[in-house]
Amino acid sequence: MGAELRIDGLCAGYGRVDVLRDVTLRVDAGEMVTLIGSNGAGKSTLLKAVAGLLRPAAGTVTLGGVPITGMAPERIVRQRLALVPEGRMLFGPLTVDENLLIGAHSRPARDAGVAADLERVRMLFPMLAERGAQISATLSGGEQQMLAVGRALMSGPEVLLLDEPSLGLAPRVIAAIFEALDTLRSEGLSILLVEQDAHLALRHADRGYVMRNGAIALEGPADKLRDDEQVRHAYLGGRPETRE
Amino acid sequence: MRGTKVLAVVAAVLLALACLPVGGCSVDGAAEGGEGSEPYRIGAVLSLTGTYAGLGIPEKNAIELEVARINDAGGVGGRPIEVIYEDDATDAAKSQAAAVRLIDEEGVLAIIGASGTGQTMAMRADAERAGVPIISMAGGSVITDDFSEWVFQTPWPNRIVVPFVLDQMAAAGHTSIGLISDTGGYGVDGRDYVLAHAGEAGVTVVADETYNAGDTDMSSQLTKIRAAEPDAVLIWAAGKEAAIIARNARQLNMTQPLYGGSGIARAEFIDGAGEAAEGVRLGTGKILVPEAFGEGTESYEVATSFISRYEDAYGTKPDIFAGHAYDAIGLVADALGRIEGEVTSDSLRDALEKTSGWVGIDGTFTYSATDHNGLTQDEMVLYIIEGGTWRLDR
Amino acid sequence: MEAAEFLQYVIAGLKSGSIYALVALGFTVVYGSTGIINFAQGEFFMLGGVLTVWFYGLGLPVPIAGLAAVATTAALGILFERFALRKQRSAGPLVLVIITIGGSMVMKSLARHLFGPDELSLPEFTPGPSIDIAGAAVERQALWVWGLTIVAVVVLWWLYRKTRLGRAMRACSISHDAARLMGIDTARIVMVSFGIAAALGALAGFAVTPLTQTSWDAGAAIGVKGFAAAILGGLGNPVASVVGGLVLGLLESLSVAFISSTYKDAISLAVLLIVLFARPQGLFGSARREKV
Amino acid sequence: MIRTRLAFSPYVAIAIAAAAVAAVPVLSPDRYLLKVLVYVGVNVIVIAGLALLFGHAGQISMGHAAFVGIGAYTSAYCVGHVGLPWLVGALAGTALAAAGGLVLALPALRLRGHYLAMATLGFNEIMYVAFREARGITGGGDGLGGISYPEVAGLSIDSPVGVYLLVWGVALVVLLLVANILRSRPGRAMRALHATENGALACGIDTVGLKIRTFALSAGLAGLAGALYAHSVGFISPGTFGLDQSVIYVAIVVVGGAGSLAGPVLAAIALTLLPYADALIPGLGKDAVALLQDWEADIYGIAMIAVVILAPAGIGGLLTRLRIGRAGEAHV
Amino acid sequence: MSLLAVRGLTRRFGGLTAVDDVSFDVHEGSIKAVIGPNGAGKSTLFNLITGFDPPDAGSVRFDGREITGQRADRIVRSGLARTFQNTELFEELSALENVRIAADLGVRAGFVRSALRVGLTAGERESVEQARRLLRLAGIAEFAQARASDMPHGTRRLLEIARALATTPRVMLLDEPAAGLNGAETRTLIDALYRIRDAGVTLVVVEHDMGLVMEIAEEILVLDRGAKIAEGPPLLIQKDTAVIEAYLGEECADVGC
Repeated sequence: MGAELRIDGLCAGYGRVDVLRDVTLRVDAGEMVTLIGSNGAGKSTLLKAVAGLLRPAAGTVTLGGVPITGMAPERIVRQRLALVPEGRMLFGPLTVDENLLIGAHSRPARDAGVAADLERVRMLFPMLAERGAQISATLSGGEQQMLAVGRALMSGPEVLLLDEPSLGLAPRVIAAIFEALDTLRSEGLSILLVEQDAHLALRHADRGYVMRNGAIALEGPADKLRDDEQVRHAYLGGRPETRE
Repeated sequence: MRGTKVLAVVAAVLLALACLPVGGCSVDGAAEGGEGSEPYRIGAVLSLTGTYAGLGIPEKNAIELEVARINDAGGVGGRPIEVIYEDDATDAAKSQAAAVRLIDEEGVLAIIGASGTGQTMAMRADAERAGVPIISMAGGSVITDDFSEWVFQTPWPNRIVVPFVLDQMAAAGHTSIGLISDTGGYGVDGRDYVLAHAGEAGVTVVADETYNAGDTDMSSQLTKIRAAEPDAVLIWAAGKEAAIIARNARQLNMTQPLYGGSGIARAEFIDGAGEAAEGVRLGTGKILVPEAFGEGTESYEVATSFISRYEDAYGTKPDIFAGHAYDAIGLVADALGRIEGEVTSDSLRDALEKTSGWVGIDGTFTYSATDHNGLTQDEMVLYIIEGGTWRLDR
Repeated sequence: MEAAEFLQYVIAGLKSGSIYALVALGFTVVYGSTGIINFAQGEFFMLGGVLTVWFYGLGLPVPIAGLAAVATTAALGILFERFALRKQRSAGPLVLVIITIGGSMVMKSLARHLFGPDELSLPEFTPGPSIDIAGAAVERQALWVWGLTIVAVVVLWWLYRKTRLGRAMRACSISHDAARLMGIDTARIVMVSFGIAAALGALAGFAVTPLTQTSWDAGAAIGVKGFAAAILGGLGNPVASVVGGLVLGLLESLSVAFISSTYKDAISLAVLLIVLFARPQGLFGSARREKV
Repeated sequence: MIRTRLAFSPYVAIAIAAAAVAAVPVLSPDRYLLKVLVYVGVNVIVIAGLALLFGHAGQISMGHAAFVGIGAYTSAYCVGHVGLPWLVGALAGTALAAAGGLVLALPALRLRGHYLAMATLGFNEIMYVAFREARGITGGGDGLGGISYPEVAGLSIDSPVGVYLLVWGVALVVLLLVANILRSRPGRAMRALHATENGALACGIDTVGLKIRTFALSAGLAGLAGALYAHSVGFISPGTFGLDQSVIYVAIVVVGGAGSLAGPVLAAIALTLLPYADALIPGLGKDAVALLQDWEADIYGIAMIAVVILAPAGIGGLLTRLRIGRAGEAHV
Repeated sequence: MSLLAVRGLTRRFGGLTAVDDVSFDVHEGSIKAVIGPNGAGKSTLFNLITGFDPPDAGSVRFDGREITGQRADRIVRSGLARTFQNTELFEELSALENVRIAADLGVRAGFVRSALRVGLTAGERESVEQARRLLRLAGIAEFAQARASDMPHGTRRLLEIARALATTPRVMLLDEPAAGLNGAETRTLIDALYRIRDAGVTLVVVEHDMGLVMEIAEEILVLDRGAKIAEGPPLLIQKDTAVIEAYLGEECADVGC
């Protein structure tokens, strides 16, 4: 069910501010890849550019071989790529169930898969089944994050992008969410995970990229990156980087 | 700086404006030759659009009809009448500018208008200064109460209509009345006269309510009136809201008879109020039922002739506003015909003031140096609405 | 004051109030999806009445004429959005608001050209004497006004709560970006909102015309009242708009009863101002980020 | 070179404008045109104030017609009933309108966007009722007539040319003062406030005080315009100061372009003249005039829509572009 | 002596405590950095100190005077300037005008005086000169006539710093001045910050670019989830396990991941 995501030479920014500089990365079908890096490195911008919220200035994005560069977000989601955005962007005044149903908006009204996916999401996060009628803004942070992931899954994606799902959450909740991500990956979904918590992300991912200043600074298998001194430098600085 | 750029541009625009009319002057100059067949130029400032469009349009119709008739019959003393129309869009500032334009650029002898009281008052100062008479078709008492030697009026002002209606109410035994009036010029003026003359007529105003143009429901005001238990309710209002009052009164099961004045003497009131209009009494001029003039009288002939010609031309019966306009142009034509010597705005004004016993639609006019309305309560009759039309009461 | 008399004031207030509520709902629906105040909303009300009279004049029965008028007005609302507003969305809310002001001038003036300057009448849906409720008289047409208001509110509620489109509209009013990520075509939603707003305004115009008559210039006054009601409730919340409309109608009616009919508009607006100064986001609004 | 242009252009421009203003009656003593230009001049003053408040400081007012009305009625009352000299009456009108602005601004400026629009709109409606009902002062719905002509130093300005010159004289002085304010610290602070309130605060600008002062000044200018209107037209009625007029004022500023003074002033001139097109084109046939009058509202509405669609930054934006274009040529 | 003294500062949003009982001092003439992961409450802390957001508890003393809860513009005028994480420039205005608006603090000109003036006043000429001087100090003099919105990102950051300097502050709070800057731009920024410090302005910097922080800061304050978790010189902070965990994530065997 997963598809391959390729990003080639992507440049993007806001107005005159260039944030992404020639970013190339790929997520193979069924793979979980993490993109780590300190604040302001451009990770969220990359996800926005891929999902269509931001128009790339240059470069290409292909999904399962189909080019989606510069497409409107409402069309990209129909190509089976879903984004769990930074800050979750839930429809706060709406109930949990309504959020989930809106998540399936991109699919035909009578798509039988919707009901099946709803079941799957509720299995993944049983809380969502219990709290179906609750106004989503009243959920705890962790529950909101689960809902955001569940909502994205309702579009039936082949590639899932997540922007800092651990942000501001308690460790126990983070563990539950990452457990769910592991399950999804084991079911074959391709996942691109943006995280600030490098250790956490690298423990779960197959491969990782380290971003700094809008460009990819390092890449490699997750377990190798975990032990790399340079990753620490990317975060906490210290000596000037050798790679520059 | 961008801000100061304005000044240069303003200058350029003003210069452009200044140059344009210069070219136009010669056009005006050519029109002022003085041959015998040269038309008398009369201005008309009407509300053809805006709130009073419902007044201005029948007024224009009537004027066009009468001017054609007069000119077809050879004009006045061999000279045709030419009317130059201006639309004030029911805006006092526009009526004033229009008056100035008519006086200065068209060189009119007199101005017929405006349709509304406020618009008439706005034209006054410039007309007085230029010495051009105004014949207003608006009913505000202020137009002739606040006397100006240059301003005449054709409709019956509230000064005449209100006491008539109050007398009729008293005569019918309604000594305590509830009043509902609009907050526009007509309603406020009428309300003043009702409150001032009630005692004289022997009636007491036990409830006094108002509403605004555009209101969609007057049942609160009527509930308050109902609680005061008057013998009858007097509606002093113009515009479509008057019909709502009649409807609301009926819906509230109010048993008191309803009275009104010229403001509700419109077919639209009957259409709008529907069933609720039945039994409403109103005091106004005689044009609604020309038999009121008395068959065979000159007034009757004038009215029936006008009604049939108007119907032929426009397919509907003339309303009271058409009547006001008929009188305005008729009075001017009559005065022009009586002028001996040079026809100027001055001599036209003097001739208008000497109008005596001229038979029109609103009544028989006799102007004087102190009365520029020229009508009396004798021109009033009381109607009752029955079967969707007006009938003479009693 | 007797109970029956008081009830009569309440009924009068609820009658005007439900019309304000319908118009306010129109403001709210458009505001929700676009963040702008549609100054042409009052003209939709006018068109509803005027077009009904026109269709009725063609020989259609009143209900069909009303339906046709509501549909035509909705179509005009959609066309207005599609051709006058959509391309300008990036220019900012102020420009859009000015376009709606210009649009309202044109709609009003065109209505005068097409339907004449005089007031137009429509027969009551079910003529007959008024109905007695605890000593207070209620017009049959008022029942229709309430009935249609309730139907409109219920349909709108059903649409918002139970349908795919409604969910998309609500999503859109919370965040355009998040809605687009869900695959919602926000441009289409905005267009639909204009259609719904126009239909709501037209429905109010249709329902009330037998009571009040209508004319080409009937939109401005009701537009102000509807805007006031929407603000009073708190912009962007449909329930609050309905409550705002009813409260405004009651305020006016009770001002007549206890203070003065002359100052009823001034009183109700003064109350509105006091509410705003005390609660800048309206009675029920939450402090939402403004787009202007 | 830029510095010299900055320093001299307003005075050169005002000299040219004054010459143009003076030239109009010499070239054409057309009273109708002068009368129409008086309306234009009055609106230019109102718009100068609203451009300051709305265009530059970013605070919307849908109640400016009410301030014009306050100025008009106050001045007419002071001169007509109290017997004060015109100059004192006009100043009283200006001051009372400014005070009204201050009183409204204190609570209203806590509001933003649509809520501020509603509050000022409500104020306009309330003042409209007051104008209608305070009949002892305002003459009620029928209006107040017979207002005396302006009088300066015992000299009655009662000729059309005199009134025209007075109104435009005041208008040019107002434009100069407003342009000066915009070029000075308060004007820069307004633009800063409009651009980002946080940024303005970070520059130490007392944004609350600035908003209130600007509101009062803007209302005062509207009041001044009202005082001029009352005495040059001689007749005022509540209808002139209604909500629809306030909406038109806001529309004029948007059509003219927020953040510009020249744009709104040009828009005020163009949109005030539009209904009086026959004042400008004397040869226009009567049928054409009638047609124009009949379709005036449509033309007005479409013109408004067309301008904002074709030039979302308004006329001011076009002027800026022109200027940039010119500057570009100059460099070549 | 402590120029800026923050004591027990707390701010809650709903259930979330964004700033939790934070105390620290800033000494005159020093450069202090505030760091912490996303959502640690750094920007909120700045907003509380500078009057853009009212604290729920705690106090801020500046040069011995209580400034807690004062209006933002008054705090600026008392000598405490700031910049913003997302630059809050006057986009339509030129760089010179941006700085001049802040320099206007020294110009005495209300509405009346401004309306009646002829040409530039002496005070204004001075403020223009000061603005030019500050643009030079920030190294962006060549952009004086460019519209802020047309300027490259890096120079916009420097422009905002120049603008803050124009209010003649004694303390300047910079919120992520290096965000979005490339290596060369960061270098320019660091040089500018040293010049500013040497000119006698005390600096407090929120920053994510650790290279910059470690280089310029004399002392670092670390926040995590609203609370202070560490404070000290850079070399100690880099080795602090609490800090490393906050940034890189805990080696959390205890929660079973």
